[in-house]
Amino acid sequence: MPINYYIFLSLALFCIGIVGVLTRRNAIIIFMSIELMLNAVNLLLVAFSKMHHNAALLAGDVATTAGTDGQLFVFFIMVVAAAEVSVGLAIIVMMYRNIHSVDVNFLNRLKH
Amino acid sequence: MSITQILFWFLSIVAIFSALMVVSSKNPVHSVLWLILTFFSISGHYILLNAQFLAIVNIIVYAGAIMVLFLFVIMLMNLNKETEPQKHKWLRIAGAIAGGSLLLVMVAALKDTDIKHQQALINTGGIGLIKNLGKELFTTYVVPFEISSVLFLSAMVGAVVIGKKE
Amino acid sequence: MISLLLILLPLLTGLAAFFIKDEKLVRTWALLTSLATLVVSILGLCCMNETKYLDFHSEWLPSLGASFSLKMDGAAQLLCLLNTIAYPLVFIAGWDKTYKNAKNFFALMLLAQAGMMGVFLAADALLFYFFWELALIPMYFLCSQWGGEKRVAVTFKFFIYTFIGSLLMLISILYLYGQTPDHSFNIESFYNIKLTSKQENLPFWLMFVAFAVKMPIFPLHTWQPDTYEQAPTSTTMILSGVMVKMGVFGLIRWLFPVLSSASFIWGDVITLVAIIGMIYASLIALRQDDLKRLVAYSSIAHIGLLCAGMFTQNASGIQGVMIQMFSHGINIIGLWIVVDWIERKTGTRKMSELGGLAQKAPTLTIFFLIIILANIALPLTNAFVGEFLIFNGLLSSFTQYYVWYTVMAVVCIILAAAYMLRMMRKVCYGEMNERTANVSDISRNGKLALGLIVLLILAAGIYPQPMLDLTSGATDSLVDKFDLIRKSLLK
Amino acid sequence: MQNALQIVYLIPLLPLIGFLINGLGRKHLSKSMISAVGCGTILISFSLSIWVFIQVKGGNVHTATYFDFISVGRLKIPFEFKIDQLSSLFLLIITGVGFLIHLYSTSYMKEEKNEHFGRYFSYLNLFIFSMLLLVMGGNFVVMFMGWEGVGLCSYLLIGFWFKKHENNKAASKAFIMNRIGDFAFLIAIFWLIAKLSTVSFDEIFTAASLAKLSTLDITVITMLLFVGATGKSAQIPLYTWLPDAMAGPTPVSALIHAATMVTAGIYMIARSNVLYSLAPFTMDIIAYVGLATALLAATIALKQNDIKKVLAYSTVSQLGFMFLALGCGAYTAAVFHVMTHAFFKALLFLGSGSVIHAMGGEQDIRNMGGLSKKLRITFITFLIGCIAIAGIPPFSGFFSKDAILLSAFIKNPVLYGVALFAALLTAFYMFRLLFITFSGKFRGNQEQEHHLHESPPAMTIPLIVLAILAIIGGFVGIPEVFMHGGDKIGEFLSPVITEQEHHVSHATEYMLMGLSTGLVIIMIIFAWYKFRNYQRSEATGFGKVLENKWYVDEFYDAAIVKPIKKAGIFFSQVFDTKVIDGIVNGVGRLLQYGSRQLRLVQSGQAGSYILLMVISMVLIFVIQFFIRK
Amino acid sequence: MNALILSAILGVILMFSGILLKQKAAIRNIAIAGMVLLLGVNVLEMCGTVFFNVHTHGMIVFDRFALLFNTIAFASTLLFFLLSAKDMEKVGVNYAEYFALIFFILCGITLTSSFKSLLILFLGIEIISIPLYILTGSDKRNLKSNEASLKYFLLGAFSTGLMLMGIALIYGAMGTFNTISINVFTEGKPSLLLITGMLLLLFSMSFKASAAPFHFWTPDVYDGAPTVFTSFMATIVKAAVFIGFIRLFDEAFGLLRPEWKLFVAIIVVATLFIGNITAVFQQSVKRMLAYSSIAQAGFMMMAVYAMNTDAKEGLLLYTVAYSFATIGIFAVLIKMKDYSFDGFNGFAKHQPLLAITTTIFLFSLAGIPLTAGFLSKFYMLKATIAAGNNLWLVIFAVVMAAVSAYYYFRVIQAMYFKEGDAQPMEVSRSFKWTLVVLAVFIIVFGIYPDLILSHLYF
Repeated sequence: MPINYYIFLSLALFCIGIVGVLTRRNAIIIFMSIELMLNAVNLLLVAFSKMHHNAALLAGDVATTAGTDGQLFVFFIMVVAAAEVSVGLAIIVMMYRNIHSVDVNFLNRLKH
Repeated sequence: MSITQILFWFLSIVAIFSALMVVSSKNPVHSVLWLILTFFSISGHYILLNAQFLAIVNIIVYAGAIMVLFLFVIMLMNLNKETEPQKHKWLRIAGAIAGGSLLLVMVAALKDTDIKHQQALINTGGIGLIKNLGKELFTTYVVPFEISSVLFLSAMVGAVVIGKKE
Repeated sequence: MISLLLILLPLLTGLAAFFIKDEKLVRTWALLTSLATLVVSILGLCCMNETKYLDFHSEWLPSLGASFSLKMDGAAQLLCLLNTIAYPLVFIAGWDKTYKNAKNFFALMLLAQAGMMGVFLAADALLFYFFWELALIPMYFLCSQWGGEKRVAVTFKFFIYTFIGSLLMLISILYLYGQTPDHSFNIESFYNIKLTSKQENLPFWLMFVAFAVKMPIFPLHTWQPDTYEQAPTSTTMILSGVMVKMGVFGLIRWLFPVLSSASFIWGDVITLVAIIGMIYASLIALRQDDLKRLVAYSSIAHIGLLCAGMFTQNASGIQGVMIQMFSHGINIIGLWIVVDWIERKTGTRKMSELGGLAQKAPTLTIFFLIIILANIALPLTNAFVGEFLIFNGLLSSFTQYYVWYTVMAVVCIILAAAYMLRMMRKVCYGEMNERTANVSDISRNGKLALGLIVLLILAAGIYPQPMLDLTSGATDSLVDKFDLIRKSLLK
Repeated sequence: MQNALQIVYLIPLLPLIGFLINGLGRKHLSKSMISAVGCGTILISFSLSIWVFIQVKGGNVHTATYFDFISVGRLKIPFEFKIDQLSSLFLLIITGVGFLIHLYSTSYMKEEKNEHFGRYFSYLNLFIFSMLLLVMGGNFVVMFMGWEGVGLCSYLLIGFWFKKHENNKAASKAFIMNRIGDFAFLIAIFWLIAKLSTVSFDEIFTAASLAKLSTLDITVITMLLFVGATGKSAQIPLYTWLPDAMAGPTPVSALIHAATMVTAGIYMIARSNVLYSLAPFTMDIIAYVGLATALLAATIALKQNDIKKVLAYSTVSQLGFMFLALGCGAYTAAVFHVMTHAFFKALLFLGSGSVIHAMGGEQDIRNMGGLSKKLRITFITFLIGCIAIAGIPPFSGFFSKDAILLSAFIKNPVLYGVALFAALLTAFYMFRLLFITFSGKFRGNQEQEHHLHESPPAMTIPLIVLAILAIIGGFVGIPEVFMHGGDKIGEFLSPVITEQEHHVSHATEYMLMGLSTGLVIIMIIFAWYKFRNYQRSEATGFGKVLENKWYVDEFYDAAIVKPIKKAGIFFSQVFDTKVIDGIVNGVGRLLQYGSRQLRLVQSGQAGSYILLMVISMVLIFVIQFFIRK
Repeated sequence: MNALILSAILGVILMFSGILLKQKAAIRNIAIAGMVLLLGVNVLEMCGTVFFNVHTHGMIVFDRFALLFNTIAFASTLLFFLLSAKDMEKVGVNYAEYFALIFFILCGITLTSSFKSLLILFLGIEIISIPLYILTGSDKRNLKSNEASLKYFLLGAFSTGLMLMGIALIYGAMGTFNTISINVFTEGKPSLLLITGMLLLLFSMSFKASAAPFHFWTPDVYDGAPTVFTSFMATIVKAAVFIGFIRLFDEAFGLLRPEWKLFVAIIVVATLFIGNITAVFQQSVKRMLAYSSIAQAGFMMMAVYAMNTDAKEGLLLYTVAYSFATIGIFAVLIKMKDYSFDGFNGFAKHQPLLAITTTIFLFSLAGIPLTAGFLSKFYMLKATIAAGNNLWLVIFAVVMAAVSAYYYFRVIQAMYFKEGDAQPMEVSRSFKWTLVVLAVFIIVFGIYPDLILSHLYF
């Protein structure tokens, strides 16, 4: 597959995530949009990893492991995302406990 | 058009459509479900790219664990269409335009890169297999791997600090 | 070594003063130590030309190319002398005053002295900047803590004004540092910088603004009347007597020798501005009712002349400036002592509420008169020598419109006579009123301080040659530099 | 061996010592001590001056250099005294007249408090010191020291009675107007330095130096010096301070504002005659200005009622004559007139002082009358003074004034005509003064009449001495037509003053003398006729204009003083506070305003934060990928 | 490496100490002792003694720059503990956990200062960020704290997304995460992917460093977080981010400097402008300090912009000056009842010593000579001028520095010249002396910075 397709796909997903962050007020949905962004990155990384692998193969290196690091990076992203989710949801729940809402627009005590 | 190409297009369309549904659904529960669909289609892409380990992990960790956690929280808070806060129309439009123009700009910038003729290897290639990844992870990447334990520890401590009743 | 001593003495004694609780003791301490510093600076005069006793050099930040080096040439000696003379005078004149938190007051005063001394002696640009700011900070506290009603806001304005100026100077210093052949802040390296006159413009203006604010030159002067009015008078004496000389000294040691061709090119414009400022300030002084403001504006006029004199860039003008720096310092301290006394005794500074002091305080009146006469540059007083040389330099300078500049500048001595005599007339002459009827003549310490000032005025006015000899070395090297530049530019 | 004249520094030093003693000891010394010190020092100076005069007469001319006053680069200004014919003559006049006036003052000022008595004498001594510095100075700078010094003393003495505001104002006015002149003087000095790098007379007035100066230079320098002289010597346009200066004690008016200080300008121009001879344009200006001043002041004097004011305007007028002489190149005549004027004007002032003393401080002549009976000596001496000033032979004024008129005639007969008219007016107003004061009936009040008495000897002796001098003073300058070699003064001054030979036939000279003398006598008779029985009346029409001094003061006030004051107010209240400080504070306020507005961006909404971030990202991408390419 | 491992271990120890020990003083003492130990082992590593010899495959390299910064960070943290550890008690019940989290953050800081791989950078930043989200929200009942925490979290996660996208694009272009390998010279124009990725990294790093226009979280978070933790995150953490920043742009994107120079300059200007101007009108000292930290970030960004030896030395000095001064001010601020400017009125009368030290800290922040703050700003300006034709940037920075004096001096004015009754709070003797030591450090480094910088070269 041409790598451009993957780039565009990832960018599309990434920007949809950004749009989600920008258009929603529900903290959970915003957070989900961010997860979507991370997934777009993951997809791109994997695609690049395969691209580099392909390039190494084409260069004649049959036993190459080029591209492994890209996939491992995805693994680490997932790790971090998992950790982030646990903390993030904890924070959202904490806030919900206090104001009984997940609306980020409620969060405007701190300004100016 | 080969089957892989058909699959690619299909998965891509599903991914984008469900992603759009994630951000546009009024009901948060629906959003979660659409997001899970997105993740599945991305996992499908992984399989297509022969990144089997990541495809599995993606389904287990993201679709399985993370999204269930989301779902739990949403259920816990009893969020639904009625309680869903709505942004002001103009702000939503502004957000969409900003995000859209970011996409436009980036696509325009990246459409002519020097790697645009390169191909991503589909179906074949062994780097995405558990064996290879595991070997790398526990040799070259062992230090980051250990470090990520610190991350988890801190997340754990954090969750306790935040979640514990006083 | 002497230069180091001159800085360390006030610095350490100043720090020590923070810990002296007893007011009387701290006052004595301040006076004695300032006298000791005076002795050291006189010692410096005795071993003139013996640079090994005067100068000091030590490593400081080799990685930056900055060193702790002090240079005491004639100009520096003269200003150090002014600095060391001014302090005992101020302390003597303020002997009978009481301050809240006296220890802090005297300590900060001495620290300011150390800062100014450093400015006069530093032979390293970074060090110079250090001391430049160091002199400012104690002043900030002094003025804000012990001043008049609006002191905080006014002092803050003063601070911000000079702070911006000095930061701009810092840029200039950094830029020049980048151009030094050996990447050093040392003054000699700065003197060796080769720049085209176009390159010199920006650093020139950046640095000049810093000095102009400090002096101050119209139109950057508006901090000055307010500050002089609001600051405690002892501080005002130091501010106007010594501190403003930092700006002029900066021109002498840092601006002109380093950025000579820009100084030459912009000399015309700056002289014009300075002279307009002189007339402007004189006209304002003519209509002031508040004594402090009057003296403040008169000071602006005089400093404008100093600036114009510097830009004559010939021996006469620059020598005149050197002498005049000293003279102006002494004279204005005298004026402040009198004004302070009047304010303390009568409770007002408004000339319209005063009058007839000559009957009650004849001694004061005589001193006041002599100081006023010195201030309007009557021959045989110190200021005449300086102003004479400056005017003379102006007329024989190479600026294009030198005749008109001279004429305009000399007009100011007419105006000076007008406003100074107006002050004399309104304050000392005429009938007494209820405010002035009960005053007594000036106290013994005031007499001592003013007497010393008058002695200095007359001595320097009758036989100024020693001072001229002292500074001639510094002047000559500057003038030589200018002659070279002029020749190369006019070619 | 050192020149004997090296010790001339004693001449100014003694008065200086007197000043210091009297000044510092004014509270502790008795009045007689003060008088002794004051007069004694001057007397010794006078004796020394005579000795110096004799030395100079014997041909010993010397420039005594003491120390370097200022030495910068090529410019060397030594502290030096130049003793030659001109300065030695002035030394005599200054110390001589000065001594007499000191003597007179011991009595005149007796009523003052001890402290003020001492102060008065110290000022007077300081004045003599400054004046001596002025005439002895061997270069322009030393001269300038004296020049400003006498201005200062004049200021101090005019404002001697400082309780009265008018006195102080008059003092300030005198000083400032003098400063305007000094300003020009200074620039002239700078010009000389710029061109010649020296200020010493000995070096400037040499052919070599003069050759270095262009015509323009010489014209500018001489004009500037002349402007300086108009300030000190009360010429148009800077004369208005002198009449006001009469606020000071009368002996001061006699000494400073008649005999000595105001003649400094003449001295200076005479000193620089070498330069002036090369500047015909300046000479013309000087002649016209001098003449105009003589005429203007004479017309004003016609209608003045204050005894001292009349004398003041007369002084201005006489100074005008002197400048006329200078302008005509008759330097000797001018110096000669300085000398005779010093005698008779000092006499007149001291006489008027005697009158004022007798009248208990009254100065308005309309309140006097018939004083000749009570004040015999004063009257006679005053009469002598009047005759001398009117120019009736063989009194001193005749010779000097005649020399001036003659020189004017040589230059231009029209000048002569106008000058003669001014001279006639002089005779008229002086005798008007004399008659109103001394003849007719006493018009003052009872108390004053009772108080009337002749002054004590300390006052009358100087009067008598001066009267004698006023009579015989002219004999040192008898014109050639009367006596060959009679022009002693011209002969004496000839080494320092170069004059063109004049070519007038003896017949013309006789005719001119006869004409002026005759007309003067007619004027005196006219005055006698008109004022022997004076009745007070209000001035009307043109007389009012004259009484109000042509409204010159008012004109200056409106044209110069007021605009300057207005500018001061505008600058201080509008420009400085509103514009300049307004900009400075405006920057501060702008900062505050900007701060208040900018912090609104920090809306507290996380969504808007991200939106702004995304927008800035888009912008940066656009710049990078589409604009920079 | 010593510090990396030990800090993780110490984190774990403190985590458990909360369970085992009930006395807060004991926990605190352990933390302080641990901190001393950490500092000690790091200094030992600087002297050449490495306890743990772990092969990192070139992903982490502890060079002198990193070690020196770590020392600075640990020393700052130690001072922070000494001054403010007691005040953490007031935040909430999880006393030991706070220490644990701080140690974890320090672990992240060692990573951020020494990474050679983008992966490590990412992990380091995350290890710093995640505990910070928690610390920010640790005052659970306080809605401001909640709000700050959530905002910080959402925005932080968003910026993480940007950073990852950037890393992904760079990976696409270069096929590696290793910084050195990224920084290779290519003929012609550099890859668009690389540039885009670099810009995205620039954005996300700017975000973490609170540089405009990515600074928006800073005032709210610093204001809302418990003051003790604001102190920590505004100083040590921010400094670490900058070290990572300069390292990234030096080692990975050094050759791309022509591409990013302009944007960094824009960011510098924007940061200086927004930080300083907005700080002028603040009424609360805490919030003012938040904006001032943005302003200071602008100055630190100048190091990134200049990217030469001076810049690196200067940045180290800057971190010292800025961290020490800000820790000191916050330590005093924590003790105040009223965080507004008026709350400081008359402070000098009641606490002259504290007032003097606070004044020195403020001087340092304002960049007055004789304090380290001056020399650090001086280094920044010098580096920027040395970097080439950009006097305008320097002049702008300097004008903004003058503006900064305006708001810093408001505090001094309040303390010294305004009548008021600033609550004399109870301060222990040791607190005072620690502050004095801090002030002395600031002055000593302000006179003789080579005390620190000389360690960079041997």
